[in-house]
Amino acid sequence: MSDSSPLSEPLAESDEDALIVAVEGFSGPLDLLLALARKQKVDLTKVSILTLVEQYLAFLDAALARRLDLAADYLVTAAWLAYLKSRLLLPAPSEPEAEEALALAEALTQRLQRLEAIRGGVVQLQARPRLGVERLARGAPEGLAVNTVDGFTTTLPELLRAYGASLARAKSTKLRMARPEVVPIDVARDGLRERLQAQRDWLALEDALPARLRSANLARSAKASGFAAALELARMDEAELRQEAAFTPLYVRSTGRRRET
Amino acid sequence: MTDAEGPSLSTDTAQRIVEALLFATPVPLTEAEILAYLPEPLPVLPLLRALQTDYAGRGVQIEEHGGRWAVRTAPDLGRYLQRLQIKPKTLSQAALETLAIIAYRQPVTRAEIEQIRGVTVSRGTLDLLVDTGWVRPRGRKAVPGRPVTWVTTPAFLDHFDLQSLDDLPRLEELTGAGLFDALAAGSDEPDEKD
Amino acid sequence: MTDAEGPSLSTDTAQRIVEALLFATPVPLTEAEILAYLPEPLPVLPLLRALQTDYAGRGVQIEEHGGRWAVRTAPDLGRYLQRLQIKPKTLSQAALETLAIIAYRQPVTRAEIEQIRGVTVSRGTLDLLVDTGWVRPRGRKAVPGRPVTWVTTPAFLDHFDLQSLDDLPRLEELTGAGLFDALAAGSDEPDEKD
Repeated sequence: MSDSSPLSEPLAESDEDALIVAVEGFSGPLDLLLALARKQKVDLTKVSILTLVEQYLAFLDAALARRLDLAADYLVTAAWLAYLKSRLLLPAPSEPEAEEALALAEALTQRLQRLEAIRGGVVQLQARPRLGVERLARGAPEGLAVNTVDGFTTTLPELLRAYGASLARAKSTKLRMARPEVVPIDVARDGLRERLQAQRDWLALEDALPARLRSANLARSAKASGFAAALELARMDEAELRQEAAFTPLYVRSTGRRRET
Repeated sequence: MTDAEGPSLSTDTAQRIVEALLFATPVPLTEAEILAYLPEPLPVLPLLRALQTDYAGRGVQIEEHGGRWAVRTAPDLGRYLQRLQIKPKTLSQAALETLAIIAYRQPVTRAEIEQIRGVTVSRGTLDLLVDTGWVRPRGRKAVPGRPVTWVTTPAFLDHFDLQSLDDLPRLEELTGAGLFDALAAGSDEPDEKD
Repeated sequence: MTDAEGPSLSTDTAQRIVEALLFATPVPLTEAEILAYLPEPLPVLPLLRALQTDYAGRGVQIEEHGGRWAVRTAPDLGRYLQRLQIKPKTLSQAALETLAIIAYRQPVTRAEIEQIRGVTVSRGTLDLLVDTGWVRPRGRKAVPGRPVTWVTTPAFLDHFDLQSLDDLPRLEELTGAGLFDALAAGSDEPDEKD
């Protein structure tokens, strides 16, 4: 390359990203293209895209010849630019394709303009009277204190409701649990005897207890006590038990004998 | 300094520099130190005095302590530079119930409160109520162990906008108000009460 | 506040308090924040404007940046105060360009920044800008992937002495061609990095 090569005037940039391999200080293909475009010393809108493409490709060739480790971005852009160049040089087979090539060139110009504009913005921002440089803040501000205090709040209804709740709870603690009603075995046995005396035929155990012991809240207890009483009467040879099969109703009948207990 | 300014620094500019300097310096400066900032030597003390006069009566002032100068906010405004932020806090149910029992049964011992509430009253609950300023201990009860009794404070009346404790609604008045739904009618005051 | 002061705060006292607040605060204050320090509610803006006029042409001035108010030394005195200057953390060209893009294009996604710069924006660059306090993420863009968008902060405005984003230096290159709008549509660089 000539001695006016951009290689001789690297743009300072060190992107923190290790994945980007800086090429002679350029942060990327667009950065390089912009530097090359500036070489043409014309308004960016009048930059010769063809010349720019030539310069870019020549730069990459030189870099490759010097075995610089080029990031893939540069090569991708080179391929794209080579394509653009071919489209700009060769007569387009159709009108739309010619327009497309021009649009691509236009887009490239605009991207360069845009990057240039942003860099102009950087320069202008840096020229502002910056805080800590041109403008200083108070060196020893007294500071402003915020004193937080806990402010408890409640209302009278809340207080009253709480009182009510505590008194209500005090009352409820005096509740007594009702003792569950049960049918004692001796009551069941006497009842069973009574029924079996009266009715000498087989009776289902459920029906063998007196009606007064068969109320809903006593049913479970009556069944259990009745069963135990029936077994006891069978043991004493006062009654006999019969069951067709497991889990089928149990029948009970008096033997006609009575043993005094 | 580096500036190719006219041969003489105007008093006005010098004064502005000193003003900016006193504002921006992290530590109070001596006259000699201030002089070092001026692009050309000028008597510093008259500049400082003039500034001091300028700022007299304002929200900030130029102060000198032991030969060092600084800008400071006016001392009488100190109280305005701290903002009081009240963080509203609500009381727990346990604290509310304890407060209510103290209000209605005062003077009352912790054991008595526990008896009414049916649960232990933690030390923390009473401490919290003391923090609110609504409850305070008062004397001891003449029973074995001489336990502390608790009462409400004038701040309690103030907070609930009550003239006196007599203004606290009585229980009979409350049962109709839906506040005491849980309470069966009658016998509202159980047991103890000495 | 708790002070048993007269019924009404004099404008003069209010002005002094606002002045002291602006000098005492380590960070710029909004009008609402200033109001919170006043013992009674008063329109704050007229007080600030009056102070701004008072200080015009002095060594320090009252500045507003993005709705936050602060006292700063006059910009023309910077050269005299060099020894007090805080050595600014020098940002890389990459960081400065990224900052400028965020400033001019906000809210902007990382992909959009990359499209303009033509290179990947490293995580570190954005982190660095967030560290300076000049840039912060704000919401997500309603496009696939819902990328985070970036905006500048009031501290950015303060640092570069801008009252609002409208005060950003105009970029001639941008104003004419509608460059940015045109290119936002032309998705020439679809490469989304992480």
